[in-house]
Amino acid sequence: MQRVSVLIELIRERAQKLLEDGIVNRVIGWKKGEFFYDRTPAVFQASDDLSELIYDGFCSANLSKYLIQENKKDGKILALLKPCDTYSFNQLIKEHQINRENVYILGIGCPDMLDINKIRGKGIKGIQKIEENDDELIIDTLYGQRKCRREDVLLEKCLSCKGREHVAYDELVIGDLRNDLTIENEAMSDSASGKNPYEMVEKIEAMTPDERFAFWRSELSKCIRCNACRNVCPACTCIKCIFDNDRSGIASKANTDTFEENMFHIIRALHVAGRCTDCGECSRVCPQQIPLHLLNRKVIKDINEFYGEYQAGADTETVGPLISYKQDDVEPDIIMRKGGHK
Amino acid sequence: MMFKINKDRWPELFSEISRDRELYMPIEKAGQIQFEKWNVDAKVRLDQLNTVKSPKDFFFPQSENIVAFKTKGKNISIFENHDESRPFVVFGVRGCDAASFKILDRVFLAEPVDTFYKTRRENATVITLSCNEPEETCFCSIFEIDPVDPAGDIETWVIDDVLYWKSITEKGHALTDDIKKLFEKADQQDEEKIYNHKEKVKDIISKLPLQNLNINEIFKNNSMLEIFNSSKWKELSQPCMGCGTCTFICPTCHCYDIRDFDTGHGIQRFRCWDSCMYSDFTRMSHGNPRSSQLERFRQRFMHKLVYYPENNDGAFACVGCGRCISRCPVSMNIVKVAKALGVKDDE
Amino acid sequence: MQVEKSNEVERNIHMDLKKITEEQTSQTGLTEQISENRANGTREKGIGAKGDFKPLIVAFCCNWCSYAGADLAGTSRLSYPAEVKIIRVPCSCRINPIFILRAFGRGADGVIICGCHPGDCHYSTGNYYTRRRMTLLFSMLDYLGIEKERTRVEWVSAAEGVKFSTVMNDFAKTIHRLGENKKLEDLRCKEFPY
Amino acid sequence: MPKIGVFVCWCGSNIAATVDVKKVAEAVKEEPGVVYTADYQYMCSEAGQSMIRKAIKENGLTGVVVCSCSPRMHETTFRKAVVAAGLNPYMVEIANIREQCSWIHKDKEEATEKAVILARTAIAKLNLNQPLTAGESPVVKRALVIGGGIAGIQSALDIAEAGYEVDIVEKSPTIGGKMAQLDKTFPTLDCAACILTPKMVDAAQNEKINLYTYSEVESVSGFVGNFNVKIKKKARYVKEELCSGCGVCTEKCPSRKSKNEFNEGLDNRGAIYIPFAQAIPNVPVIDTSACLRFKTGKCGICAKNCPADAINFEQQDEIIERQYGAIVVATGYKLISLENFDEYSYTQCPDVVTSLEFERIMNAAGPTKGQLIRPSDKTHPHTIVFVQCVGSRDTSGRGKPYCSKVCCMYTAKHAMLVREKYPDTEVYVFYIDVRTPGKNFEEFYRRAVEQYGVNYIKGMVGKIAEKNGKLIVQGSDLIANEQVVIEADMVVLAAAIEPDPSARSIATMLTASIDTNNFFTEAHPKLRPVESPTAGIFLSGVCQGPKDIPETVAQATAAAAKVIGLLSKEKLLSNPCVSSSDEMLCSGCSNCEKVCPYGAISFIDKTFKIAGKTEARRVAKVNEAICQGCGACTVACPSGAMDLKGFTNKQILAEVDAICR
Repeated sequence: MQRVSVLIELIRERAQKLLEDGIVNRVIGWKKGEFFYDRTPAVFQASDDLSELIYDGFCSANLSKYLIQENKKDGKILALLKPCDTYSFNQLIKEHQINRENVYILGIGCPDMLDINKIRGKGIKGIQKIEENDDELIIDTLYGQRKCRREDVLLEKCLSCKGREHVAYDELVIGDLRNDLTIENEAMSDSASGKNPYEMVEKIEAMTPDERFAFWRSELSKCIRCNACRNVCPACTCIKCIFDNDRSGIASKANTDTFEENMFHIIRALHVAGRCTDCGECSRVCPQQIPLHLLNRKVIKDINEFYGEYQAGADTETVGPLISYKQDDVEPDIIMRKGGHK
Repeated sequence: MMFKINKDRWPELFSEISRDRELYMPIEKAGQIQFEKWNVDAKVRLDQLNTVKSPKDFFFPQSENIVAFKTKGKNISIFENHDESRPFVVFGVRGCDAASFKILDRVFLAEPVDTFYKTRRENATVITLSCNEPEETCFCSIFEIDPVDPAGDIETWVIDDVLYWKSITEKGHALTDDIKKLFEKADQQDEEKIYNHKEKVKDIISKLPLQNLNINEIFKNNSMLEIFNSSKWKELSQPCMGCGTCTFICPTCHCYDIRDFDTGHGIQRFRCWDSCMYSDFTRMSHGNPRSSQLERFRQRFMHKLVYYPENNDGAFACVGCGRCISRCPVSMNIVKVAKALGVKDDE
Repeated sequence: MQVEKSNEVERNIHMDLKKITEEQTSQTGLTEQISENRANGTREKGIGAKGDFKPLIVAFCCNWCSYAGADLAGTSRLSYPAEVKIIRVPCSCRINPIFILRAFGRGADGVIICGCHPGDCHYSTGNYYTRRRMTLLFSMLDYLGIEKERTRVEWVSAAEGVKFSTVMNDFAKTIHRLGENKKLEDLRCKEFPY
Repeated sequence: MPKIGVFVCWCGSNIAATVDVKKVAEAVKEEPGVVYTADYQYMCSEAGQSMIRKAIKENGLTGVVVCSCSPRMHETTFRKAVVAAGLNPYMVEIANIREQCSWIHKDKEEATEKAVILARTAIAKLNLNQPLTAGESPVVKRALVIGGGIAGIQSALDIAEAGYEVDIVEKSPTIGGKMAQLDKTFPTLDCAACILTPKMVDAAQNEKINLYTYSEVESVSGFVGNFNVKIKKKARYVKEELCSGCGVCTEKCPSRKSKNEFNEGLDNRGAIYIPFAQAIPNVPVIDTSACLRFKTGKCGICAKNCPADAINFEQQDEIIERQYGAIVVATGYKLISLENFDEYSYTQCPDVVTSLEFERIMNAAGPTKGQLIRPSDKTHPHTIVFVQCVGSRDTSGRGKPYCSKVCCMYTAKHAMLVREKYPDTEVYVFYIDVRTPGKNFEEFYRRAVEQYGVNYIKGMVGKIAEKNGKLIVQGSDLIANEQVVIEADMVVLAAAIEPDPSARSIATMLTASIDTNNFFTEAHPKLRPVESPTAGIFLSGVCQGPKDIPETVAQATAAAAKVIGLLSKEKLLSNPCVSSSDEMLCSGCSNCEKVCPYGAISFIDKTFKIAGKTEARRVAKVNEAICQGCGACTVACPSGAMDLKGFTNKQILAEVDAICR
């Protein structure tokens, strides 16, 4: 992908320098995998390993989560964070999960992330190589060449991007993305890339309760309780999740009953309520492609409507909406009056 | 004896099969393709290579009730209450998944036999389906699995909208006899068609990126301890988030947990899949013997690639279905592990 | 207890199965068990003896206002349906959404939360948090298509015995209208015999 | 394994009539943990209690469930009972089968069924109870009185009398409050100053009492027995220790434009001033909004003329931090604003005055030296109309719904005084009712009518308008059932009284509750009328509700008695049902800290040894003495590391399960 080919060079340079100057003793970034699209988060110790460091439209993994463990180790770590990853980072700082001193953030520009599942969803099999040509992807497969529009296979969260600004960083490397990005940025607000994040939530709200129930049953019944959504979630920072803790009284390992599917996902949504930055990792990693972000976005939408606009992770001070209040907050019966049809 | 049936008559076939037994096959539901019970309006997707969850569910379900206790005053009554398994058919099982059943058999059918598993196996007729368009993530062939001749009670091929049907086992014959009337006999041309088809697919397979993985070399020529102590594990396990995705979608993972659920009226004891990636896996009074993700991560691959072969005449507990490769949230998978371990520390 | 290979478990299961058969031959047979259980059926829920729907309503009351309000309703002999069972908590902010879901899972048909009026919380701010938490929980339940009328928050002061009974009567009426909670129940807790 | 005894109370027929108590006792026999059940007419009676004690001893019970009246009635009783038998008091659970069962249900079968479930629920909880022991906290032997009016002064004097240190915080430059502004007091007609100022002096001279005038409470933290209070001492710009109170500065001050608050703005004062002659402390204060020095930087005459060189323009506000064992709220009242009452033309006509303004006019030390003259043209009024219930008993929303209680009497007083001093003056009083519930009140009122010939007109005033120097008062006489129009020279409005505006913010600081009218609420309207529900906070005077001077003084003394009782304790036992954090689960996210209304949660870095690896982690610590056990933290904590003793997650879940079983 030429859009980022330049950027990755700049990133490597800076990382190299910072390592050599001893400002950091390791770097967390992404490593190339077996195929053209699989990228694995990796920690690089030596500066000559950095040749393996890669950055492109498939490096969607939010590295902030790893910093919770990494910052417990000795020395400062260099973290490559995309704009939206920095929201998670701030939230983790706010909740004392990361010691800011132990992390050096290299804020990197974002080329918009691609969703391999969406590409596969287009029936594209045997992917060998993906070429990017402005807004088109040219995909070489075992079964011949395929094409698809870039915006058709963007990661869900990128469709309603929070913006290009890093809310936390020690240094920025935006590279040549900046120009075309800023343009996009303006376009963003109205164009497809700036689509209303609550579009789907609103659709669901507009359904009848039975339709909503049917919708969520069919989605949640796919859940295999692999806990990928939870373990990848930067807001899930509990030492031991109540669902794993036998002493919590509600531990449950499998969805032995449909009730447990609901229970797990409702409680998870409420536990991250006001803390979820809408980074979209839960939906990205779900092997069953359950649109889990629609649960979190519902909560975010409610919070914005009831208690005023709030973006978790926008800063490190503001007290979250569920651990603060206003004396004239709406009464719960507002749900009886609004919130979907009767 | 080989039979064939045209696509337009498949619905007939399916309804005929499911007349006096349940028929499960790849069906699209909420955007995902899963093995689901067939019914008239089911959206059958025989073109799908891998379902997300493997068909191991049918014999070793994610959770199943074993026994229930009801206490009343001083006395306790016990009820066996796992659901009775009736004869059923699994249609469209790919070669890799079919091979996984054998791996599970070695565990559950070894003395003392797991009766729950056994009854289900006996009740099941497995209809395999040859692969047409292998994915880049496929590597079954390195485990000597033949995706175009997938072992099952009945083997089938789909070539330009015609389903070819060949029963192999007694069960297979029995089912076939039941529904023979729907089929036409396959002739010489058909045999050739199938032959060419196989050749074509084999050719693709030879081009697959993971073919060069020489797993035997890596694991048979290195001592267990050597592998166990490899310095590679640290780096390999680093990205692992300890979720259970790989274990739950894996056709050969078979660890489980036995748990009690207090229903308010008694205790429901059930068993459910467990994942060696979980921090509470095999937890004992003193905690998990594998306290770090590295150890837990290593355990999974040691089990699949070293311990299992050790106890099962060298057979790996992997069938190369490629599910973990495409589903792991951080793209860490058995192939990467194998390759990394293939490179000696000093190299 | 966990096992990687099925052997040990296998053995246990065998033993269990043996037990079962012995148990059943020795003491009450399964069918008798059933009838016996139905007879002293601990579950007052579902279709009552008279064939009418007897809902199960859990009311969480804060100790300082609402529980006292309930007491006042009692001392004033203001009746409300016996279906309502009260759980006393120090403050409405002690009520974890998990409790509410648990109640539904266990077969409750309605859950109502009562606390001091906003501003009058004995702990000064507790019910403000309750208000937000519950609003989001109710909204989430509604979003999942679960009847929103099954949950409710009411502010009842220690002086509002009348309000308490009116609220409970009204809530019970609503639940009667809605019928049994099917969308959020845990069948394991319902089905015989567990 | 717990051994639980269940005791079902008949409460005479209160329970037994609608609940089959024997059946309840029988039904719970099989419940897990239950080894003993019994029923009895009156469990709370001595016989009942000894029955419990006996059962505990004989059956080695580890816990007791009493199915009886509300725990709010007898929980403590039964806790004491089990303690006597050697059990921990918190191993008792009450199933409320009276208020919440027998008294509200008619159908015996139904009620019995519910009683059984309530009993089961209590048993299920008790199975998980842990013995709890109350923590102890020391008592700081010092009291704070907020407000230096007659209420505050009286409380302070009484507390000091018992030998405890007391601080009075008064926001205005002097103590004395509203009473100091009054002329005479009903029903005795003795002058307010004569009875108040000696008390003010006592307070000032008492070495146990420490005055913080011109000061405000900035913040309050801590808890009963150990409040930590920040007091803001506003800069007077006059050094109290040097000032002799000679008053030269106040005379020389060139600025004369400021309204004199003490005289209700009927005259002016200087920028540096002493509110009134007997002010305590007798030290001036500079009003920086008026002082030329502060406004223009020029002037400084006061400093030049001060013989003691006490003026200090650089003086700064000062924050004093002190610990107190108890706090008395005596924030008093003010008259409501009358701008919503156009019909009385208060804002337009200077000769329409409030009762408090009238007090100043009548006061010998007031703006008119006690001469009854009209503010407008300084002439003597010959017709005065008093209007009562101005904004009191008002349901229109413009005023207050309650009766201000003192108006009837002071209006009678005013009328009487006017007639006494100026017999040529006609006095009319418009009233809705005349309320005289008080010793000698009715007699006092009768004297006004019969002896002093005050014209009482039952009815409201509809309109007051100025017409060439006269005030045309249009009202209705409900008895004569006719409209009356009176050409008055002066009108006095008995404006409603309301709590001082500072009440709300102070209530918030103290986490004490106030009612919709901002009056402080008492812990119990009948049985605990001088205590706030918040432990350690006591109420004195009008801040709790309208009252006259004798009532105020009575309440002030009562509050003082309560404070003395508290301060005389060496230690306080704290509620053991408090939160605690499981360090092995706590990830140190601080959510709990944010929702804690008492600031009871702090964080420490702790190193843990888990599976051979040591790891430092930030974990929550609960200060059990500060925690009041609301449980907000337990829900804010996603991992369940925070739990509440006596109401643990598992206990509540067990209750839910038991009910839904």
